[in-house]
Amino acid sequence: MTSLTTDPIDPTALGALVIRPDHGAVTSFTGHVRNHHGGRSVDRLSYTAYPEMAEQECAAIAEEAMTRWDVVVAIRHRLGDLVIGDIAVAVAVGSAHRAEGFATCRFVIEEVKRRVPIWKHEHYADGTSAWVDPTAGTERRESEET
Amino acid sequence: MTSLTTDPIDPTALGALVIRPDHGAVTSFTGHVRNHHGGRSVDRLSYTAYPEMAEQECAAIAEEAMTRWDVVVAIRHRLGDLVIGDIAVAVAVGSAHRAEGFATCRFVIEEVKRRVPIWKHEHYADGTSAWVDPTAGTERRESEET
Amino acid sequence: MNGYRVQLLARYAELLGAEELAVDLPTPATVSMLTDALRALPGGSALPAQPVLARNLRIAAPGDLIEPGDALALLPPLAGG
Amino acid sequence: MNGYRVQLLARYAELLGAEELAVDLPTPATVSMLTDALRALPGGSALPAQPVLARNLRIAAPGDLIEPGDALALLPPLAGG
Repeated sequence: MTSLTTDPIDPTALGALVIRPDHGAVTSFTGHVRNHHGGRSVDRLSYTAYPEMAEQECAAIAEEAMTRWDVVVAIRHRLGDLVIGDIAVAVAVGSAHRAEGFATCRFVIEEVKRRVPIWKHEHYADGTSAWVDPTAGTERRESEET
Repeated sequence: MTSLTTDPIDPTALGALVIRPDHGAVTSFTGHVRNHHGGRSVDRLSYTAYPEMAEQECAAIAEEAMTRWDVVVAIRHRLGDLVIGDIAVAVAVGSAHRAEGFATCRFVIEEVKRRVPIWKHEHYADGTSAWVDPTAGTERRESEET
Repeated sequence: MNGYRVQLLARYAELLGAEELAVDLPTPATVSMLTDALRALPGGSALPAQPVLARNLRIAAPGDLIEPGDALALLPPLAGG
Repeated sequence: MNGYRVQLLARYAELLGAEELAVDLPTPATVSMLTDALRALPGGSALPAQPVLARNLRIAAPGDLIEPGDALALLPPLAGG
Protein backbone atom coordinates (compact mmCIF):
# COMPACT_ATOMS: atom_id res chain seq x y z
CA MET A 1 0.00 0.00 0.00
CA THR A 2 1.32 3.43 -0.95
CA SER A 3 1.10 6.12 1.71
CA LEU A 4 2.36 9.12 -0.25
CA THR A 5 0.09 10.83 -2.74
CA THR A 6 -0.13 14.07 -4.65
CA ASP A 7 -3.91 13.69 -5.00
CA PRO A 8 -6.44 15.07 -2.51
CA ILE A 9 -7.04 12.65 0.37
CA ASP A 10 -10.58 11.31 0.82
CA PRO A 11 -11.24 10.21 4.44
CA THR A 12 -14.34 8.23 3.45
CA ALA A 13 -12.34 6.15 0.98
CA LEU A 14 -9.53 5.69 3.50
CA GLY A 15 -12.00 4.53 6.17
CA ALA A 16 -13.46 2.01 3.72
CA LEU A 17 -9.99 0.42 3.39
CA VAL A 18 -9.77 -0.46 7.07
CA ILE A 19 -13.28 -1.73 7.80
CA ARG A 20 -13.72 -5.48 8.13
CA PRO A 21 -17.10 -7.23 8.47
CA ASP A 22 -16.25 -8.22 12.05
CA HIS A 23 -15.03 -4.74 13.03
CA GLY A 24 -17.38 -2.13 14.37
CA ALA A 25 -15.18 0.94 14.76
CA VAL A 26 -13.16 3.26 12.55
CA THR A 27 -11.16 5.97 14.29
CA SER A 28 -9.61 8.62 12.06
CA PHE A 29 -7.38 11.64 12.26
CA THR A 30 -6.80 14.20 9.52
CA GLY A 31 -4.30 17.04 9.71
CA HIS A 32 -5.29 20.11 7.71
CA VAL A 33 -3.38 23.13 6.44
CA ARG A 34 -3.97 26.04 8.80
CA ASN A 35 -4.04 29.73 7.98
CA HIS A 36 -1.41 30.62 10.56
CA HIS A 37 1.83 29.29 12.00
CA GLY A 38 4.25 30.82 14.46
CA GLY A 39 2.24 34.02 14.50
CA ARG A 40 2.44 34.43 10.73
CA SER A 41 -0.39 34.30 8.23
CA VAL A 42 -0.04 31.30 5.91
CA ASP A 43 -1.41 31.36 2.33
CA ARG A 44 -0.38 27.93 1.16
CA LEU A 45 2.39 25.40 1.64
CA SER A 46 4.10 22.56 -0.08
CA TYR A 47 5.20 19.21 1.28
CA THR A 48 8.22 17.34 0.05
CA ALA A 49 9.44 13.90 1.12
CA TYR A 50 12.32 11.49 0.96
CA PRO A 51 9.89 9.13 -0.75
CA GLU A 52 11.53 5.71 -0.43
CA MET A 53 12.18 6.18 3.27
CA ALA A 54 8.82 7.85 3.94
CA GLU A 55 6.96 4.92 2.38
CA GLN A 56 9.06 2.48 4.37
CA GLU A 57 8.45 4.34 7.65
CA CYS A 58 4.69 4.56 7.07
CA ALA A 59 4.57 0.85 6.34
CA ALA A 60 6.65 0.12 9.46
CA ILE A 61 4.40 2.27 11.67
CA ALA A 62 1.27 0.54 10.38
CA GLU A 63 2.92 -2.84 10.87
CA GLU A 64 3.95 -1.98 14.44
CA ALA A 65 0.41 -0.84 15.26
CA MET A 66 -1.11 -3.98 13.79
CA THR A 67 1.30 -6.12 15.84
CA ARG A 68 0.44 -4.27 19.04
CA TRP A 69 -3.33 -4.11 18.57
CA ASP A 70 -5.91 -6.15 16.63
CA VAL A 71 -6.49 -3.38 14.11
CA VAL A 72 -6.23 -2.46 10.45
CA VAL A 73 -4.32 0.76 9.74
CA ALA A 74 -4.14 3.03 6.69
CA ILE A 75 -1.89 6.09 6.42
CA ARG A 76 -1.86 8.78 3.73
CA HIS A 77 0.38 11.83 3.45
CA ARG A 78 -0.08 14.32 0.68
CA LEU A 79 2.88 15.90 -1.13
CA GLY A 80 3.07 18.99 -3.33
CA ASP A 81 1.16 22.27 -3.12
CA LEU A 82 -1.70 22.55 -0.63
CA VAL A 83 -4.02 25.40 0.32
CA ILE A 84 -5.73 26.27 3.62
CA GLY A 85 -8.07 23.50 4.77
CA ASP A 86 -6.56 20.79 2.58
CA ILE A 87 -5.86 17.47 4.25
CA ALA A 88 -2.09 16.97 4.56
CA VAL A 89 -2.14 13.70 6.48
CA ALA A 90 -4.78 11.10 7.29
CA VAL A 91 -4.80 8.04 9.53
CA ALA A 92 -7.67 5.54 9.63
CA VAL A 93 -7.87 2.64 12.07
CA GLY A 94 -10.41 -0.16 11.88
CA SER A 95 -10.94 -2.12 15.10
CA ALA A 96 -13.42 -4.29 16.93
CA HIS A 97 -13.59 -1.90 19.87
CA ARG A 98 -13.28 1.83 20.12
CA ALA A 99 -10.72 1.93 22.94
CA GLU A 100 -8.06 0.28 20.81
CA GLY A 101 -9.12 2.37 17.82
CA PHE A 102 -8.44 5.61 19.67
CA ALA A 103 -5.16 4.30 21.15
CA THR A 104 -3.90 3.12 17.77
CA CYS A 105 -4.91 6.24 15.89
CA ARG A 106 -3.10 8.47 18.39
CA PHE A 107 0.00 6.24 18.30
CA VAL A 108 0.12 6.26 14.51
CA ILE A 109 -0.20 10.03 14.05
CA GLU A 110 2.46 10.64 16.73
CA GLU A 111 4.81 8.21 15.01
CA VAL A 112 4.14 9.70 11.58
CA LYS A 113 5.08 13.14 12.87
CA ARG A 114 8.13 11.76 14.66
CA ARG A 115 9.57 9.38 12.07
CA VAL A 116 8.39 10.00 8.53
CA PRO A 117 10.85 12.10 6.46
CA ILE A 118 8.57 14.82 5.14
CA TRP A 119 9.14 18.59 5.12
CA LYS A 120 6.87 21.58 4.89
CA HIS A 121 7.62 24.80 3.04
CA GLU A 122 5.27 27.58 4.07
CA HIS A 123 4.32 30.56 1.93
CA TYR A 124 3.18 33.55 3.98
CA ALA A 125 0.70 36.31 3.23
CA ASP A 126 3.56 38.83 3.10
CA GLY A 127 5.14 37.04 0.13
CA THR A 128 7.96 35.40 2.08
CA SER A 129 8.39 31.67 2.61
CA ALA A 130 10.26 29.34 4.96
CA TRP A 131 10.92 25.69 5.69
CA VAL A 132 9.22 24.68 8.92
CA ASP A 133 11.65 23.53 11.60
CA PRO A 134 9.84 22.04 14.60
CA THR A 135 13.12 21.91 16.52
CA ALA A 136 13.50 25.70 16.39
CA GLY A 137 11.67 27.30 19.32
CA THR A 138 10.08 24.70 21.56
CA GLU A 139 7.46 27.05 22.95
CA ARG A 140 6.14 28.00 19.59
CA ARG A 141 5.97 24.38 18.62
CA GLU A 142 3.96 23.32 21.64
CA SER A 143 1.44 26.06 21.20
CA GLU A 144 1.15 25.81 17.45
CA GLU A 145 1.38 22.24 16.35
CA THR A 146 -1.80 20.31 15.73
CA MET B 1 -27.98 21.08 12.95
CA THR B 2 -29.82 17.76 12.62
CA SER B 3 -28.05 14.68 13.96
CA LEU B 4 -30.51 11.98 12.89
CA THR B 5 -30.62 10.86 9.30
CA THR B 6 -31.95 7.98 7.24
CA ASP B 7 -29.37 8.65 4.51
CA PRO B 8 -25.90 7.05 4.38
CA ILE B 9 -23.38 9.00 6.45
CA ASP B 10 -20.39 10.47 4.60
CA PRO B 11 -17.38 11.00 6.93
CA THR B 12 -15.64 13.32 4.46
CA ALA B 13 -18.66 15.63 4.37
CA LEU B 14 -19.00 15.50 8.16
CA GLY B 15 -15.32 16.37 8.60
CA ALA B 16 -15.74 19.34 6.26
CA LEU B 17 -18.40 20.72 8.62
CA VAL B 18 -16.02 20.98 11.58
CA ILE B 19 -12.87 22.32 9.93
CA ARG B 20 -12.09 26.00 10.49
CA PRO B 21 -9.25 27.89 8.73
CA ASP B 22 -7.41 28.23 12.05
CA HIS B 23 -7.88 24.57 13.00
CA GLY B 24 -5.42 21.92 11.94
CA ALA B 25 -6.97 18.71 13.22
CA VAL B 26 -10.09 16.65 12.61
CA THR B 27 -10.57 13.58 14.78
CA SER B 28 -13.38 11.23 13.80
CA PHE B 29 -15.08 8.08 14.94
CA THR B 30 -17.51 5.98 12.94
CA GLY B 31 -19.41 2.99 14.29
CA HIS B 32 -20.22 0.34 11.70
CA VAL B 33 -22.67 -2.55 11.57
CA ARG B 34 -20.83 -5.76 12.41
CA ASN B 35 -21.57 -9.26 11.16
CA HIS B 36 -21.83 -10.72 14.66
CA HIS B 37 -23.17 -9.85 18.08
CA GLY B 38 -23.38 -11.90 21.26
CA GLY B 39 -22.08 -14.92 19.40
CA ARG B 40 -24.80 -14.71 16.74
CA SER B 41 -24.37 -14.02 13.05
CA VAL B 42 -26.00 -10.72 12.10
CA ASP B 43 -27.38 -10.10 8.58
CA ARG B 44 -28.71 -6.58 8.99
CA LEU B 45 -30.29 -4.35 11.59
CA SER B 46 -32.53 -1.39 11.97
CA TYR B 47 -32.20 1.62 14.25
CA THR B 48 -35.16 3.47 15.70
CA ALA B 49 -35.12 6.60 17.87
CA TYR B 50 -37.21 8.81 20.06
CA PRO B 51 -36.39 11.56 17.58
CA GLU B 52 -37.18 14.77 19.48
CA MET B 53 -35.19 13.67 22.51
CA ALA B 54 -32.37 12.12 20.47
CA GLU B 55 -31.87 15.39 18.57
CA GLN B 56 -31.91 17.33 21.82
CA GLU B 57 -29.38 15.00 23.47
CA CYS B 58 -27.01 15.12 20.48
CA ALA B 59 -27.18 18.91 20.48
CA ALA B 60 -26.57 18.97 24.25
CA ILE B 61 -23.56 16.64 23.99
CA ALA B 62 -22.01 18.76 21.21
CA GLU B 63 -22.68 21.90 23.23
CA GLU B 64 -21.09 20.40 26.37
CA ALA B 65 -18.00 19.38 24.39
CA MET B 66 -17.67 22.81 22.82
CA THR B 67 -17.94 24.43 26.27
CA ARG B 68 -15.27 22.14 27.69
CA TRP B 69 -12.80 22.29 24.78
CA ASP B 70 -12.09 24.77 21.98
CA VAL B 71 -13.53 22.49 19.33
CA VAL B 72 -16.24 22.18 16.70
CA VAL B 73 -18.34 19.01 16.96
CA ALA B 74 -20.67 17.26 14.51
CA ILE B 75 -22.70 14.14 15.34
CA ARG B 76 -24.71 11.93 12.98
CA HIS B 77 -26.73 8.83 13.79
CA ARG B 78 -28.43 6.86 11.07
CA LEU B 79 -31.93 5.41 11.50
CA GLY B 80 -33.74 2.72 9.53
CA ASP B 81 -32.37 -0.40 7.87
CA LEU B 82 -28.61 -0.92 7.67
CA VAL B 83 -26.44 -3.73 6.34
CA ILE B 84 -23.02 -5.02 7.44
CA GLY B 85 -20.35 -2.34 7.14
CA ASP B 86 -22.79 0.60 7.02
CA ILE B 87 -21.96 3.54 9.24
CA ALA B 88 -24.48 3.74 12.09
CA VAL B 89 -22.95 6.66 13.98
CA ALA B 90 -20.30 9.26 13.21
CA VAL B 91 -18.58 11.90 15.31
CA ALA B 92 -16.24 14.53 13.85
CA VAL B 93 -14.27 17.01 15.94
CA GLY B 94 -12.36 19.97 14.56
CA SER B 95 -9.67 21.38 16.84
CA ALA B 96 -6.48 23.39 16.85
CA HIS B 97 -4.52 20.55 18.45
CA ARG B 98 -4.82 16.82 18.22
CA ALA B 99 -4.82 16.09 21.97
CA GLU B 100 -8.11 17.90 22.50
CA GLY B 101 -9.47 16.42 19.29
CA PHE B 102 -8.94 12.87 20.55
CA ALA B 103 -10.26 13.70 24.03
CA THR B 104 -13.39 15.34 22.65
CA CYS B 105 -14.11 12.64 20.10
CA ARG B 106 -13.92 9.93 22.75
CA PHE B 107 -16.11 11.95 25.15
CA VAL B 108 -18.75 12.53 22.48
CA ILE B 109 -19.07 8.92 21.32
CA GLU B 110 -19.27 7.71 24.95
CA GLU B 111 -22.00 10.23 25.70
CA VAL B 112 -23.91 9.36 22.53
CA LYS B 113 -23.96 5.71 23.53
CA ARG B 114 -24.91 6.58 27.11
CA ARG B 115 -27.57 9.26 26.60
CA VAL B 116 -29.12 9.30 23.14
CA PRO B 117 -32.46 7.41 22.97
CA ILE B 118 -31.84 5.09 20.03
CA TRP B 119 -32.51 1.36 19.77
CA LYS B 120 -31.18 -1.41 17.59
CA HIS B 121 -33.19 -4.33 16.22
CA GLU B 122 -30.92 -7.09 14.94
CA HIS B 123 -31.83 -9.61 12.27
CA TYR B 124 -29.81 -12.81 12.50
CA ALA B 125 -28.66 -15.25 9.84
CA ASP B 126 -31.02 -17.90 11.26
CA GLY B 127 -34.06 -15.75 10.46
CA THR B 128 -34.75 -14.62 14.04
CA SER B 129 -34.46 -11.07 15.31
CA ALA B 130 -34.14 -9.28 18.65
CA TRP B 131 -33.91 -5.86 20.22
CA VAL B 132 -30.42 -5.28 21.59
CA ASP B 133 -30.35 -4.72 25.35
CA PRO B 134 -26.90 -3.63 26.54
CA THR B 135 -28.05 -4.01 30.17
CA ALA B 136 -28.65 -7.75 29.69
CA GLY B 137 -25.42 -9.64 30.32
CA THR B 138 -22.61 -7.32 31.32
CA GLU B 139 -19.86 -9.67 30.23
CA ARG B 140 -21.13 -10.01 26.71
CA ARG B 141 -21.47 -6.25 26.49
CA GLU B 142 -17.89 -5.56 27.50
CA SER B 143 -16.47 -8.05 25.08
CA GLU B 144 -18.74 -7.22 22.17
CA GLU B 145 -19.48 -3.56 22.10
CA THR B 146 -17.42 -1.32 19.81
CA MET C 1 -58.72 11.78 37.27
CA ASN C 2 -56.73 13.10 34.33
CA GLY C 3 -55.75 11.60 30.98
CA TYR C 4 -52.07 11.15 30.03
CA ARG C 5 -50.69 10.19 26.66
CA VAL C 6 -47.51 8.07 26.66
CA GLN C 7 -45.30 7.15 23.73
CA LEU C 8 -43.87 3.63 23.77
CA LEU C 9 -40.54 3.19 22.03
CA ALA C 10 -38.84 0.26 20.33
CA ARG C 11 -39.29 -3.02 22.25
CA TYR C 12 -41.83 -1.49 24.63
CA ALA C 13 -44.14 -0.67 21.71
CA GLU C 14 -43.99 -4.34 20.75
CA LEU C 15 -44.62 -5.52 24.32
CA LEU C 16 -47.70 -3.37 24.74
CA GLY C 17 -48.85 -3.59 21.12
CA ALA C 18 -49.09 0.19 20.67
CA GLU C 19 -46.85 3.14 19.90
CA GLU C 20 -48.94 5.45 22.04
CA LEU C 21 -51.41 4.84 24.88
CA ALA C 22 -53.80 6.98 26.90
CA VAL C 23 -53.88 6.33 30.66
CA ASP C 24 -56.20 7.82 33.29
CA LEU C 25 -54.63 8.58 36.68
CA PRO C 26 -55.77 10.32 39.87
CA THR C 27 -54.41 13.84 40.48
CA PRO C 28 -51.62 14.54 41.41
CA ALA C 29 -49.93 11.77 39.43
CA THR C 30 -46.32 10.63 39.61
CA VAL C 31 -44.05 8.86 37.18
CA SER C 32 -44.28 5.60 39.12
CA MET C 33 -48.09 5.75 39.16
CA LEU C 34 -47.98 5.96 35.37
CA THR C 35 -45.44 3.17 34.94
CA ASP C 36 -47.37 0.96 37.39
CA ALA C 37 -50.52 1.51 35.34
CA LEU C 38 -48.62 0.55 32.17
CA ARG C 39 -47.28 -2.60 33.83
CA ALA C 40 -50.87 -3.61 34.66
CA LEU C 41 -51.87 -3.52 30.97
CA PRO C 42 -51.80 -6.64 28.74
CA GLY C 43 -48.12 -7.28 27.90
CA GLY C 44 -47.00 -4.78 30.54
CA SER C 45 -45.80 -7.40 33.00
CA ALA C 46 -42.64 -7.81 30.89
CA LEU C 47 -41.66 -4.21 31.68
CA PRO C 48 -39.03 -3.69 34.38
CA ALA C 49 -40.26 -2.69 37.85
CA GLN C 50 -39.21 0.90 37.20
CA PRO C 51 -38.96 1.48 33.47
CA VAL C 52 -37.33 4.72 32.36
CA LEU C 53 -39.77 7.49 31.57
CA ALA C 54 -38.85 10.68 29.74
CA ARG C 55 -40.94 13.71 30.70
CA ASN C 56 -40.65 16.60 28.27
CA LEU C 57 -37.53 15.04 26.72
CA ARG C 58 -35.72 14.53 30.04
CA ILE C 59 -35.35 11.38 32.11
CA ALA C 60 -37.72 11.65 35.10
CA ALA C 61 -37.37 10.10 38.56
CA PRO C 62 -40.09 7.70 39.81
CA GLY C 63 -41.39 10.27 42.30
CA ASP C 64 -41.56 13.19 39.85
CA LEU C 65 -45.00 14.66 39.23
CA ILE C 66 -46.46 14.52 35.72
CA GLU C 67 -49.11 16.76 34.22
CA PRO C 68 -51.62 16.29 31.43
CA GLY C 69 -50.04 17.71 28.28
CA ASP C 70 -46.53 16.58 29.26
CA ALA C 71 -44.61 14.80 26.51
CA LEU C 72 -44.24 11.35 28.11
CA ALA C 73 -42.26 8.46 26.63
CA LEU C 74 -41.28 5.05 27.96
CA LEU C 75 -37.69 4.21 27.00
CA PRO C 76 -36.12 0.72 26.83
CA PRO C 77 -32.40 0.43 27.68
CA LEU C 78 -30.57 2.58 25.09
CA ALA C 79 -28.63 0.81 22.36
CA GLY C 80 -27.51 3.54 19.98
CA GLY C 81 -24.07 3.95 18.46
CA MET D 1 39.59 7.16 -1.38
CA ASN D 2 36.08 6.18 -2.40
CA GLY D 3 33.19 8.17 -3.93
CA TYR D 4 29.87 8.54 -2.12
CA ARG D 5 26.64 9.95 -3.50
CA VAL D 6 24.43 11.82 -1.02
CA GLN D 7 20.89 13.05 -1.54
CA LEU D 8 20.07 16.42 0.03
CA LEU D 9 16.48 16.92 1.08
CA ALA D 10 14.27 19.97 1.44
CA ARG D 11 16.09 22.92 3.07
CA TYR D 12 19.47 21.21 2.87
CA ALA D 13 19.17 21.02 -0.93
CA GLU D 14 18.64 24.78 -0.92
CA LEU D 15 21.57 25.41 1.44
CA LEU D 16 24.01 23.41 -0.67
CA GLY D 17 22.47 24.29 -4.03
CA ALA D 18 22.08 20.67 -5.14
CA GLU D 19 19.73 17.74 -4.69
CA GLU D 20 22.57 15.26 -4.90
CA LEU D 21 26.33 15.55 -4.37
CA ALA D 22 29.31 13.27 -4.85
CA VAL D 23 31.91 13.29 -2.06
CA ASP D 24 35.28 11.53 -1.93
CA LEU D 25 36.34 10.13 1.45
CA PRO D 26 39.20 7.96 2.76
CA THR D 27 38.40 4.32 3.52
CA PRO D 28 36.90 3.30 5.91
CA ALA D 29 34.52 6.24 6.05
CA THR D 30 32.04 7.10 8.78
CA VAL D 31 28.82 9.10 8.80
CA SER D 32 30.50 11.98 10.60
CA MET D 33 33.34 12.09 8.06
CA LEU D 34 30.72 12.50 5.34
CA THR D 35 28.72 15.15 7.18
CA ASP D 36 31.90 17.04 8.06
CA ALA D 37 32.83 17.02 4.37
CA LEU D 38 29.38 18.37 3.49
CA ARG D 39 29.68 21.12 6.12
CA ALA D 40 32.97 22.20 4.49
CA LEU D 41 31.24 22.79 1.13
CA PRO D 42 29.91 26.23 0.07
CA GLY D 43 26.66 26.77 2.03
CA GLY D 44 27.45 23.81 4.26
CA SER D 45 28.37 25.90 7.27
CA ALA D 46 24.63 26.45 7.91
CA LEU D 47 24.22 22.72 8.54
CA PRO D 48 24.04 21.58 12.18
CA ALA D 49 27.21 20.11 13.71
CA GLN D 50 25.76 16.61 13.34
CA PRO D 51 23.06 16.64 10.70
CA VAL D 52 20.90 13.54 10.45
CA LEU D 53 21.99 11.09 7.78
CA ALA D 54 19.91 8.18 6.55
CA ARG D 55 21.87 5.18 5.36
CA ASN D 56 19.86 2.70 3.32
CA LEU D 57 16.62 4.28 4.53
CA ARG D 58 17.53 4.13 8.23
CA ILE D 59 18.84 6.87 10.51
CA ALA D 60 22.56 6.27 11.06
CA ALA D 61 24.70 7.22 14.06
CA PRO D 62 27.70 9.56 13.55
CA GLY D 63 30.19 6.70 14.08
CA ASP D 64 28.48 4.25 11.70
CA LEU D 65 30.52 3.13 8.71
CA ILE D 66 29.28 3.91 5.21
CA GLU D 67 30.09 2.13 2.00
CA PRO D 68 30.14 3.20 -1.63
CA GLY D 69 26.77 2.22 -3.10
CA ASP D 70 24.89 2.95 0.14
CA ALA D 71 21.75 5.04 -0.30
CA LEU D 72 22.76 8.15 1.66
CA ALA D 73 20.49 11.10 2.38
CA LEU D 74 20.86 14.17 4.56
CA LEU D 75 17.61 14.92 6.42
CA PRO D 76 16.57 18.28 7.91
CA PRO D 77 14.41 18.19 11.06
CA LEU D 78 11.19 16.38 10.06
CA ALA D 79 8.05 18.46 9.69
CA GLY D 80 5.44 16.11 8.26
CA GLY D 81 1.86 15.70 9.40
